[in-house]
Amino acid sequence: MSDERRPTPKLDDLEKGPWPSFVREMKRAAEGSAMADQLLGVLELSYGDRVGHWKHGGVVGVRGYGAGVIGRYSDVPEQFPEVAQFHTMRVNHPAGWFYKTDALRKVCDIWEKHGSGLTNLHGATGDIILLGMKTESLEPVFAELTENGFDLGGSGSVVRTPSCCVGPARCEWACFDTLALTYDLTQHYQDEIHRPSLPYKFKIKASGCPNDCVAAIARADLSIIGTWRDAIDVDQEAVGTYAADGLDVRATVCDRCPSKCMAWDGTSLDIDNSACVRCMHCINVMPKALRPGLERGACILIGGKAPIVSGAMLSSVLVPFMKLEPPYTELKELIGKILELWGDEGKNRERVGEFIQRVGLGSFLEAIGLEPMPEMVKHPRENPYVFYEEYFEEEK
Amino acid sequence: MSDERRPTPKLDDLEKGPWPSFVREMKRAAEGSAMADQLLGVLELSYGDRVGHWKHGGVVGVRGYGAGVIGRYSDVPEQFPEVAQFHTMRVNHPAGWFYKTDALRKVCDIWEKHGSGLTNLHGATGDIILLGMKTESLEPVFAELTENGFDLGGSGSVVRTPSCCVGPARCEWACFDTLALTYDLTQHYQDEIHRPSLPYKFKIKASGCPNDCVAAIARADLSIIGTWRDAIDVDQEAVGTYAADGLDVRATVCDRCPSKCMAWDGTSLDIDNSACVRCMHCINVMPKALRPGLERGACILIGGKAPIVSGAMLSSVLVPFMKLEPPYTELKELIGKILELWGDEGKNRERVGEFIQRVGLGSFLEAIGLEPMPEMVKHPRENPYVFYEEYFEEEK
Amino acid sequence: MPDIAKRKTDIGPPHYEQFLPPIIKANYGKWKYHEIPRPGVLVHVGETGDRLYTVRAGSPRLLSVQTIRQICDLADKYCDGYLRFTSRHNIEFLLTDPAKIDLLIADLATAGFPVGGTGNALSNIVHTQGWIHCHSAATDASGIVKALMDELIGHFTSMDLPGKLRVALACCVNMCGAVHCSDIAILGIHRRPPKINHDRLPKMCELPTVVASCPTAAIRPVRKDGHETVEVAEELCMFCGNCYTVCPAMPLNDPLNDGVSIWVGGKVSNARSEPGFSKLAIPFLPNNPPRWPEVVDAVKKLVDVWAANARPYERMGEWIERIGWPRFFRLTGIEFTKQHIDDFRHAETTFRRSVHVKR
Amino acid sequence: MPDIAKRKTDIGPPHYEQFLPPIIKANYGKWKYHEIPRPGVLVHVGETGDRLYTVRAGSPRLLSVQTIRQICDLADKYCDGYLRFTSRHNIEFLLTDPAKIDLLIADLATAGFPVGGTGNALSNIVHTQGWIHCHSAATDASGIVKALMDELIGHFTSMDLPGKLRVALACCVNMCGAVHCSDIAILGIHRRPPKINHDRLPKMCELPTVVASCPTAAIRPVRKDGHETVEVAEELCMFCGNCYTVCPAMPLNDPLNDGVSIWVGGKVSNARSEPGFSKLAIPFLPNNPPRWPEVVDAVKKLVDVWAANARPYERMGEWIERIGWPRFFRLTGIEFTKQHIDDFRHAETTFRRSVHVKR
Ligand code: SRM
Ligand code: SRM
Ligand code: SRM
Ligand code: SRM
Ligand code: SF4
Ligand code: SF4
Ligand code: SF4
Ligand code: SF4
Ligand code: SF4
Ligand code: SF4
Ligand code: SF4
Ligand code: SF4
Repeated sequence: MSDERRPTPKLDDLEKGPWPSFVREMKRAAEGSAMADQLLGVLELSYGDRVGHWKHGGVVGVRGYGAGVIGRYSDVPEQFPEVAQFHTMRVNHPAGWFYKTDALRKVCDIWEKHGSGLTNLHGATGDIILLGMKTESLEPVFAELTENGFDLGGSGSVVRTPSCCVGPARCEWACFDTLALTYDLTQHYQDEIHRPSLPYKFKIKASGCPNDCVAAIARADLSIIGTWRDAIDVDQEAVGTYAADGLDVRATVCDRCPSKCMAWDGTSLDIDNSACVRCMHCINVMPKALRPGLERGACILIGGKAPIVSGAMLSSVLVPFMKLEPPYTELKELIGKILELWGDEGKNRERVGEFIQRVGLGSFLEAIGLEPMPEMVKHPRENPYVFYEEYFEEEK
Repeated sequence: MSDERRPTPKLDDLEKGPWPSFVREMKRAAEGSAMADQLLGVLELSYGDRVGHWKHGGVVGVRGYGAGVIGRYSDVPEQFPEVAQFHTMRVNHPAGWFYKTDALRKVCDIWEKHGSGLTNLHGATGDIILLGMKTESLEPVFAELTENGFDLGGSGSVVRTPSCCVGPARCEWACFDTLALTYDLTQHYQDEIHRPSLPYKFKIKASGCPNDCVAAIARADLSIIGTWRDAIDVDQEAVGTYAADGLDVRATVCDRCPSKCMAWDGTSLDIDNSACVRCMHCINVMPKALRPGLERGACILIGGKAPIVSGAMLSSVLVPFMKLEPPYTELKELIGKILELWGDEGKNRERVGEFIQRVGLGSFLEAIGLEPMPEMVKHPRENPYVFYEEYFEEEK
Repeated sequence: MPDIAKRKTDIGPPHYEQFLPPIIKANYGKWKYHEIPRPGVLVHVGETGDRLYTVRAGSPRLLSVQTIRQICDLADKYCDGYLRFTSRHNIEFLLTDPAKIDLLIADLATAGFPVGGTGNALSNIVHTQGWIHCHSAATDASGIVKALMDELIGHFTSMDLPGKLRVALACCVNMCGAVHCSDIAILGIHRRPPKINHDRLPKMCELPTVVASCPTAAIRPVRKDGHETVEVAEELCMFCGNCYTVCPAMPLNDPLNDGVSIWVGGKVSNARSEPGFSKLAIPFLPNNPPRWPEVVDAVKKLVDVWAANARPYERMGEWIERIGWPRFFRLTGIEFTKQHIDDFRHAETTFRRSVHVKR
Repeated sequence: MPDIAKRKTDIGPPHYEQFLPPIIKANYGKWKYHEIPRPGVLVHVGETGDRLYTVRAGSPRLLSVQTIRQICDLADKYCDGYLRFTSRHNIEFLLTDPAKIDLLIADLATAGFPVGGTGNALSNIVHTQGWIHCHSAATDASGIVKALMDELIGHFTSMDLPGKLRVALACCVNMCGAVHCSDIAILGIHRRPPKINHDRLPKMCELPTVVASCPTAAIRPVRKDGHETVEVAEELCMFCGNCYTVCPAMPLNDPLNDGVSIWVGGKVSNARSEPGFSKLAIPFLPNNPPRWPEVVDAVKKLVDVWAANARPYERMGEWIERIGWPRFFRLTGIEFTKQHIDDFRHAETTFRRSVHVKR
């Protein structure tokens, strides 16, 4: 909206080239927003001096919520007063990231009115990110969003916005209803999502099958990954068709099976399902011929997180197989016990994976009332340092 | 030698059965030794009350040596005065555990005269163990042993008695001369073997090929394991003979190759040597047809140890391939640098593997002047916590 | 407080069902198989025989309301107003009429949106805020992604790669996104210990929390100029930034020492091999805006070498595992250094404890 | 000190060459291949065509001088006085005349020495001192080995197993021998924290060393009855015995709580799979001398199940890896407990971080 835009030669270079340009987006937004315009200036400055110009966020938010807003202030407010305050709001997305255009347009209208006009569709956790607003706009934006059926997602030490893969909505491999579960859990944990009451963040992600299209195992404290218990469903004729069409079934399917439990003799595909680890590879390669079994559910895993601070972790198996049907009582009870235990005994900024590491998986299981199972580990312990809580006393 | 032997009903039971009985050995020795006789009594006592009756050893030894003797005292000396002192002496075995009977008989004579008459052939490190003697006998036994060409092995914080597999003496797969190297190193480190000057024990073991018949990788701080650099030597005709004689070459050889780099089409065995990890399996199964390549040497590994105290370790690759020819200068220089560094900077009771873990393998390599190589690790680091010792300062 | 009472709170997100097109409602959970007729286009076939066509378009993720409306216009025109976004931030148009696919793709091209990212291809680069919004960033996010995708777009719009190629970028070691499990991860790193603002620190930060925040115990409380503050034993610092997260008076940002590291061979799916972390390939490349040529070249080289050598469906990490890390370093020409050898908590578990060495 | 000067020191062991039979000297480094004509007998063929016959006899390792002389007699009679011992403590007679093999084996049988241990068989059980000589022992060594070998001898004298079977025993967690890398490991364990002798401790032990010795920091200095001593936070103790090693006044031996644990699936060779540690199968079995029936039964069961199910050349650990641990526990009927889950330093690296689960 500034009449004479300051020059942004470095950024301008990034308007060129075939990939859609974020600079173009900023400039488009800048047509209607002084904030977006000054953001261009801030970024051009960073491109020159090779350092960011944002300060640590202060505590800002909407009333009654402790989450959903990331406070952000500029360290060059004199130069760029419009973005001196530049908070983001995390808006909980609809499960599976499906939209009708009218709903999306509503969000755009609200955001054009009160904010920078810039968004992320979506943030890495899954939220709609409204990128850059002043403190004074928080309440109005929130009010208009809820008026239109949207609510905030999580930030800080809360249950974070759950997310899931497209699942049964558009995938033949979904072993449970990822969207229904995610919606249900999101509603169930509204309080825990909006009001910090935990030692640290707690993320939930659900993928319908072991392909894990939301990267649940890597990015969620609680990872729900679909799987099955019975045999892979094979249409031998369709396998034959793939082979006839030129697929080298032995080299590309059988030899790449991690448990080497498949054999193809040119006419029939033999699978030793007792050895299959349900990795999905064969199904992925021949979707018209193979399908997951019929006894479907999910594997529940715990503890995934990024490196801060004692190292990254992938989630590990907690329940090898669980049926997932509404109202998801078994799962909710499990999550409830975990949140209670970790909520009580976790240290500040200690993710649940780090907590388990500290207290020991065995003790953690005991505390939440799960039986230890060999499925939970790659292999039993190798070191001889076994704890025993009790010992026999000699009679005196 | 006691006329009326006290009853040992529990031990007597272990004289029965087809496997040669250690109780019979004790009783045989007891015919000529009161110590051995009373040892029977001590053990029967332990079998009754299910606890050992030996106290922590005091510092005993032969003059000028700080190693080679394990002091041992009974906690029931009144009951068994003959074994109130019951030290063992570790006698350095000849490389490969070869003997001529006259030499062995000499050891027996000395030991019958001065000790319990009981031995271990051999101890787990490889020594001839003379099991049970009084303090007063240490010097006489030592004098007679050296008179007959034997010397003590290691104990405590010293270089321990090196040992090796039978190697070129009786094995077609030896990639270097394990016996010559072991003898050479043992002589080279006499001082370090007999006089404690290190933070903790340092074990050296040498196996002629990756079968590792002395378990060097698991039991030695420095593990020397033979390997080769060129292609496996294949006698196609001999492979054919194995197949003709009923060996399922595909299932038993090719499918069990860890890098799946072999193919057998019924007439010719094809090996992709660039993918081969030199595991020995195919050679083991078809010794008449396959042999290690001609460019032979050894892989040098570092850090193996039992669990005390921060967990067991297998040795890890330090030099992927080293030629080993007398006078073994490169190897000795390497060992020298390691002993110097760890000797100076290792903590008391810190094995070299634990030391490396504490200072970091990268820094350890730098200190001993070895280039980092990808062969040393399973994979590069996964965590982003990279140290940099220096940084750029802004100009003022 | 009547005001608060009136406010709607805790309503949660809109129910997804209202956003599902009729064909999805009809075939929900009853899809039979899918095919990829051409790059960027999926067809899902229901048990009834219904066919749902998805056209996937690349997105810069940072979208203005203007552009979102433009996308909505296209969805209205071709999809009865239904669309979705993917977990990698691409835009998916949901069609029932195959005849409209070409028209939609043409309109997308005009609007500047490439179509692709399906099958054995490069999909969108998952990335984070960078200098646009985060205080922690050691590099920018959007800039590198744009520069890189301009070069690699051919692998997005075709399916010419051996397997899926997942590239991700995080601007600091907090690693927002699944960066740590990507085929290629681009990671902003600091290389200089925090510069302490001793004036502000005592006022802004709780000392015990600051001291406790350091995983290597590099931070010690000290008295300086009459007030309590902390100092950092610089030789112990590995630039994790955890102290800065809990205490704004200890920034790590530094133009001379910040930059980019490259990691390879991670994955998330359970297909064939187990999920696993990316491993360090290149410890440091400089921040060189606007197009980070060193980073772009390095990533291109990695993609090229992998694409030329891997077998069908072999992800980056699976390929490296097969040929061995020594050969990976030889083939890519990357130098193996001290930095590549782990020295953190579980370092010893990464040492090669066998003589199984691939040369 | 004239006395010391006279003494021979540092002469090292006898040179091995003087103990090598002529056929070995002639073929040293020039062996071509070997065969196993029958259990316990190896024939090594030199490039010249020379044939060396080895007869391997089982030994209790604990040998009296009387028995060693008896063995020497046999070596003199059949082998020109040449013999050797193996790395697993078996006795090897080295012959050049195949006609003498049967005679030697007959003489060995009379003397009570079984012949075997070659090829895909059970070899001797590597073991340690136990109650015969060590102060640390949580169980005996020789007794269990004798009881077990009496039962398993059929697998020593034949070659009826899928692969090599290496069993080892250590009487405490110091694990003298390659116990931690055995197909089956029998390990003595304590289960009660050290009982502190507060009278002797201050006199015998250095307090800081004692405190530092504990890997779990369970030991704290305290003042008791007027002198400095230590106390143990019992809930932190995992019975490693390191304190006892540095301080005799803290014994762990305890008849009611000491016993035996069983570990499986380790190996040392690089053949096929990489070397690896044994893993916990049975956390605790009681000390029940003289024949430890619970231990013998448990080991026999493990051998039987493996032998019945493994493929040729498949070692215990390779077999378990193929069928998966859940099935191993089902097939053997062993209960999986909290104790099986690692909780030591690298515990988290043992968690199953994928959905690859074998059922
Ligand atoms: C906006 C977003 C990145 C994006 O561009 O998409 C983001 C942005 C920030 N993350 Fe994140 N994280 C975001 C998803 C993630 C993810 C991915 C995920 O959730 O799937 C991760 C990795 C998974 C995980 O949670 O471990 C992630 C791991 C972190 C961490 C490291 C946590 C750890 O335990 O290792 C931090 C540091 C912290 O919590 O102190 C962090 C902290 C931050 C902060 C709040 C910075 C800070 O230190 O306070 C960033 C605010 C940036 C800004 O100015 O807006 N963020 N962060 C993502 C949230 C958007 C959304 O709600 O949809
Ligand atoms: C005699 C022998 C066992 C046997 O019956 O064969 C033995 C016996 C003892 N070992 Fe050992 N070790 C023996 C080979 C081993 C081995 C195997 C090897 O050397 O190949 C190991 C595992 C490899 C290793 O070194 O890590 C071994 C690992 C230990 C440890 C644990 C060291 C560690 O770092 O984890 C200790 C504890 C210690 O050093 O404090 C130990 C300590 C002991 C002590 C000295 C007991 C003590 O705590 O002071 C034992 C004396 C027993 C006695 O009364 O005679 N012994 N010890 C072996 C030496 C005989 C020889 O010289 O030939
Ligand atoms: C749309 C989306 C789910 C969503 O809810 O948004 C999705 C959709 C499909 N995925 Fe996926 N995956 C999606 C993210 C993922 C992710 C997560 C990620 O990339 O962050 C993964 C894990 C990646 C990893 O391992 O690092 C993922 C791993 C797979 C795999 C396993 C590939 C492999 O060989 O490792 C398959 C199977 C295949 O394609 O053969 C798969 C297969 C599929 C199928 C074919 C499933 C189906 O039958 O419909 C879908 C079309 C795939 C395609 O693009 O060719 N999907 N898929 C995501 C699209 C992201 C994008 O815009 O590119
Ligand atoms: C004599 C001895 C070396 C010595 O210097 O004393 C030896 C000798 C031979 N070994 Fe060994 N090995 C000897 C201990 C070992 C050890 C160490 C141990 O057991 O503590 C190992 C590692 C065991 C492990 O992995 O846990 C060992 C792993 C092998 C292997 C690999 C087996 C596998 O499949 O994993 C072979 C190859 C084979 O037999 O197929 C092998 C092969 C051989 C051959 C065939 C080598 C040859 O060509 O002469 C020798 C006869 C083996 C046989 O008994 O059938 N040797 N061998 C050792 C005999 C011990 C005993 O009395 O039983
Ligand atoms: S995770 Fe499985 S069910 Fe979900 S979209 Fe991906 S392939 Fe389909
Ligand atoms: S799902 Fe995976 S493990 Fe199972 S048969 Fe198919 S490729 Fe093999
Ligand atoms: S380690 Fe190799 S060279 Fe040595 S005896 Fe065993 S098989 Fe032969
Ligand atoms: S030595 Fe091992 S890795 Fe090499 S070809 Fe033979 S079986 Fe395969
Ligand atoms: S990765 Fe770091 S710098 Fe980038 S958004 Fe996340 S916290 Fe901020
Ligand atoms: S950056 Fe990390 S390692 Fe360095 S002082 Fe801060 S918390 Fe410690
Ligand atoms: S294992 Fe333990 S008890 Fe047995 S000899 Fe070694 S140190 Fe002594
Ligand atoms: S036995 Fe080990 S854990 Fe227990 S007090 Fe002693 S040193 Fe500590």
